[in-house]
Amino acid sequence: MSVYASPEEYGLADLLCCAASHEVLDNEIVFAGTGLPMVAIMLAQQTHAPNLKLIFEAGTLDGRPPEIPTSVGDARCEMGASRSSGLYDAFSIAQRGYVDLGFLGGAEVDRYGNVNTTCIGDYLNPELRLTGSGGNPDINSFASRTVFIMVHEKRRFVENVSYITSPGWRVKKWPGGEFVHRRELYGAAYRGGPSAIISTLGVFRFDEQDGHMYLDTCHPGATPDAIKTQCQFDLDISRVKGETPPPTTDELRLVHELLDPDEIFIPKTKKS
Amino acid sequence: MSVYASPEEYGLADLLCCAASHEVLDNEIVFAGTGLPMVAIMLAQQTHAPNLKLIFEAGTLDGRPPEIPTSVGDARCEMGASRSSGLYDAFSIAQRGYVDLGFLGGAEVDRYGNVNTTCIGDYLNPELRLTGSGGNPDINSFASRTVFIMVHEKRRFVENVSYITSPGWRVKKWPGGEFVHRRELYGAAYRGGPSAIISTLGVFRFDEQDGHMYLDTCHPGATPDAIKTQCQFDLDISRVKGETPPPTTDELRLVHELLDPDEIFIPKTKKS
Amino acid sequence: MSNSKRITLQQAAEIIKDGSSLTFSGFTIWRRPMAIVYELIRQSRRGLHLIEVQGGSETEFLVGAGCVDIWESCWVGHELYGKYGANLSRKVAEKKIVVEDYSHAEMLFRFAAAASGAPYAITQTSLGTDIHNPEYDMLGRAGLRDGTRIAKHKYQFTEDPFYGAGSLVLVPAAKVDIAVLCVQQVGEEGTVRVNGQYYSDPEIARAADITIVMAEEIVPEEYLRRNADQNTIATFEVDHILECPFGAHPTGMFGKYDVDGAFLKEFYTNTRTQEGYDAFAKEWIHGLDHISYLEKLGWPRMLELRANTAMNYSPREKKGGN
Amino acid sequence: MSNSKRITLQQAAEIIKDGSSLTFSGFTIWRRPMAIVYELIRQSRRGLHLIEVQGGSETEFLVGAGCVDIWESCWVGHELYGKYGANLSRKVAEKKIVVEDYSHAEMLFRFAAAASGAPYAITQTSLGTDIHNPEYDMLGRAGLRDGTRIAKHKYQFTEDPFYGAGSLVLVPAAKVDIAVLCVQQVGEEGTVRVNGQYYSDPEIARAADITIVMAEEIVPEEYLRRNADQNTIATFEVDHILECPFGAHPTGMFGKYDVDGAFLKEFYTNTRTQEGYDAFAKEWIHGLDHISYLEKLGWPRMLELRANTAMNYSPREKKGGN
Repeated sequence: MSVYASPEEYGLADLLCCAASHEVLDNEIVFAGTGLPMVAIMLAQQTHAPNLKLIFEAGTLDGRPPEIPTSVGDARCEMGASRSSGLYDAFSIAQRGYVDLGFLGGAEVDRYGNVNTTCIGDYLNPELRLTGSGGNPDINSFASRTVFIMVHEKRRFVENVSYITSPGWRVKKWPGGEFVHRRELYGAAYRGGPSAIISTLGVFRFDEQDGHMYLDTCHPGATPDAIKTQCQFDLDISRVKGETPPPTTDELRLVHELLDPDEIFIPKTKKS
Repeated sequence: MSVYASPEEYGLADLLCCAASHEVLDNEIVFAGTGLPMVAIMLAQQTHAPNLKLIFEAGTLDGRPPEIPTSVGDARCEMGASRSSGLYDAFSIAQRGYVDLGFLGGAEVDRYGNVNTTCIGDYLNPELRLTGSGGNPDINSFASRTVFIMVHEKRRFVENVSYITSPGWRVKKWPGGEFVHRRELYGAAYRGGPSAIISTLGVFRFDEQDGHMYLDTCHPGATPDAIKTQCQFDLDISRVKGETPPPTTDELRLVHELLDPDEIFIPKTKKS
Repeated sequence: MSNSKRITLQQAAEIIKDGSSLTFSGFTIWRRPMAIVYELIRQSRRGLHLIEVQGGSETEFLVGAGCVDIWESCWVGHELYGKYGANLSRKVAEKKIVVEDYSHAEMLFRFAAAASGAPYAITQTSLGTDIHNPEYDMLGRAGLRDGTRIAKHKYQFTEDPFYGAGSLVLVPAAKVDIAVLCVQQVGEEGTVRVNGQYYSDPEIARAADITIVMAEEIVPEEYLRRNADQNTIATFEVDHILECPFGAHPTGMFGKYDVDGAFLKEFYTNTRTQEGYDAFAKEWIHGLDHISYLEKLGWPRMLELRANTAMNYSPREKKGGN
Repeated sequence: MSNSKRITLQQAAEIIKDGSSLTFSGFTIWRRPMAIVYELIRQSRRGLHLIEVQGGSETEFLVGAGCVDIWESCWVGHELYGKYGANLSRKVAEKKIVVEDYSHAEMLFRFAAAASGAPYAITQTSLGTDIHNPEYDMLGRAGLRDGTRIAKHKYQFTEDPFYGAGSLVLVPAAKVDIAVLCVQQVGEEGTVRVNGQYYSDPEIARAADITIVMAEEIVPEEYLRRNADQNTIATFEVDHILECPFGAHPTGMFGKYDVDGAFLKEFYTNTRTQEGYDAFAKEWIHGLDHISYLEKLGWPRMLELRANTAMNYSPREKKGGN
């Protein structure tokens, strides 16, 4: 029987990690990025999705690392894996359509789920050059569903992202750059799109038909109206289901005792 | 000091094998097909080209088989090789331009060095379906030079081959099918073409400019005029250099004692 | 694991339906899934569409038995034990089979494209040959190019817009229903370790919609996972597994047994006619199962073929098949 | 072998000329050829064009030192030890570097195309993103797209003619002068065995015109040839080899040593400004050679990073780099 933790027993990172973990279904093939997503997926593997299969972008197929890797290139990825290969295999498998779910991050997002990890400001005269796309657009292009984990600030939930690094539900059709539904561009590669944004305030989903983001659940302490004010675009709050479930005590124990005891990605904010 | 064997000491297969071996230069990367070509290349490796590097189509890179493989898929290919991989690697390496020389066979050849291994007669109503292209056109397309070893009969040295399986110096430009110089079609992949046909009667080469075959040397016992009558097309015999050098006693010893002692590909026709 | 991937030899053949498109592991006369090929023949499978990087003995057995309607590939034969495919040749003459010819590299790149989810591959091989003769598009002539599983075109030509590399040929991805592999080891969850040359096994396993792996041995998954960088194919690319020792006979298996050259030579020599094929099949396929087939082959023959562990092939097998 | 491929660290750096295009083995902060990167900085190499599947610490070191004019890739940072490339970011803001952005898969497929001799790759990734914004073709804006080593176009769009798969993006092959690899083992003749994930090493080695392999150890060629199916790159794809233990530090090497997170964190924290970079380089690069660098790092630090043989990583290294 799962028992929800009380508010003083968990921190925001715990909440995000567990919410992300709940996005995984059993038997799915999941493309795991570095950091909190990796912990979330390994948590799902330890709880409700024991048969999920992990792919690490750098080349690990069906990985079962005995301890959390510090990045997808880490030597820890390979131990216990079905196959250790390279990026050609990882991306070929993704493009071939094997991947059910990808976990990603972003600096900015718009109402269609277009995500930016490239630069802030005009690309030709940027205020700040960020880390770049990495595999963000690739995993997102090819997976059936992608989940983004993001810090929620009004400057990040924007009307127009500075640069569309990773494709949402409505994307730019080149050379003109007009927005069209993702389905129109992707052809045989169309398998879905961003299925959830898990921010530090709530969980957001998308209407597949019109491609618009809506608020699904609010994290404890946040209200739909308060969240709406933290978006530059007009957030749809008409479909809110309620509150994001808090972590269970079992989940917290797994995260802090088994998966990330060294607090590499998830701090033990509440000392018990 | 190399001593030529006397006529009673060698057979036709020995002559072809040694003539083929002489086509290899040291340090070359050679794509080796099954059979007599494999013996010829391994003979070159044992004599004047110790640093040649063998590639077997099935995936062996820089192979040094301790005994002659029965085919390029053979378990014997892998032993002592630099790398054992697969066809994707072998053909990628070829297309990338690593291959200096390929050795091939054929059922029919025309004056341009176009070779047929696919069918005899009209392709749509064939008299005889042959084994098919295999890697013949691929190795020939990508290598700087290719050498063909063939039985010489008038029905094989033809005006028009039944089917161009492997490209010569003048090839068909589709969709029209008119003959153009290979250079016109191959663009960046143009690195050369068939450099020699070693038949059971003589050695033939090509004028790179006009793409026509000419007789280079006659095997012992054959004359230019006699060879000309064994071609359906008008063979250029104006450039004959003389007689094909016979095997040396050292070469014969290597072939029959070291490389093919079981007479898998080269019979010991002359018992000594 | 609760979701076992294990099936029987008979079930493996039953997964392959009449009309399926099909491809195989191995190379010409090495690591072909012959035990499943025999079972398909016993089950009288019909209308198969073989799409092979290159054919070999498995092709000749299936074609001779009348299982195959379409053969899309580049080569068939038994290497030095039979220099061409006599059964295919007979069926071609009788117009009982549609043959679509590509080059070897084209077939390989077609599978590599499919394996990486690309609709086609670009290459510069075989330009100017009759492989690209528009008159010789046999699937087109047969009216089968509907653009679903069989591409709308046999090939297309284009020019390189980036570096001026010249003419390119585009060849469609090889879309195939089922890949049947025959390998040395598979783990309980489907991890495959191939020893020696892996030919085009990784590409065909990933390209096919369903992948069946028949192995000399099913080993504990954990054993293979100890050295993940020595494995060839990952679990999730494999749908079904079965153990079938000597399942590649009469073709060879690196590290396990050599090609049975005498067997192939006998097949080649005796199956030039349909009557010859039928007699051969009656003796060696029908009425037998895998164990009775091995018993019929007998211990001395199989011990001769057995590979030496240090060499990965048999030092005792008289090559040339005499 | 008479034609030895052995060179020294200094010679390896000298092969890379001002203006060369260059790529590296490894992944972000793993198996980067740092000892050669340091030597390039010591030799004040200028005008480099880095074409990387993805960047990492090696990028930041070279960019900070002013060696790089063009960076063509998709990502730079130090993973959890430095979340973005502060030196690159500074040079971008100062317009001292041309950055050409592709996606990670696009970069990988570009190298795979080059490695297989194809002028471009086709894919369906990143459609609809600003990666394909025609305004953001930075090499085009800089007037560098002459179609020789730099393609005439950043990308092209087409439609699939075979199966109606829809829009495709064509990305040009990555033509690169020199690939510099850092691996566990190389044989005397150039055979490479990579342990663990091989990332994009096979593709870059084959794509480059010149391939330099720096290894933890040069081993007898015959040792690697005993198990050819465990090797990663063949002799003829490798032009020069050198032995340089701990040559990847501060990046990590599977089976040998972990990433030196503290070192990278210090680099990241202190090199946000050019002055900070220069001070760091003065302390850790200039005036040192590889041995004095190791001596400066000291035994306790390196023993901490040392991988456990059974695990292939260090159980002692405190992750997070604190």
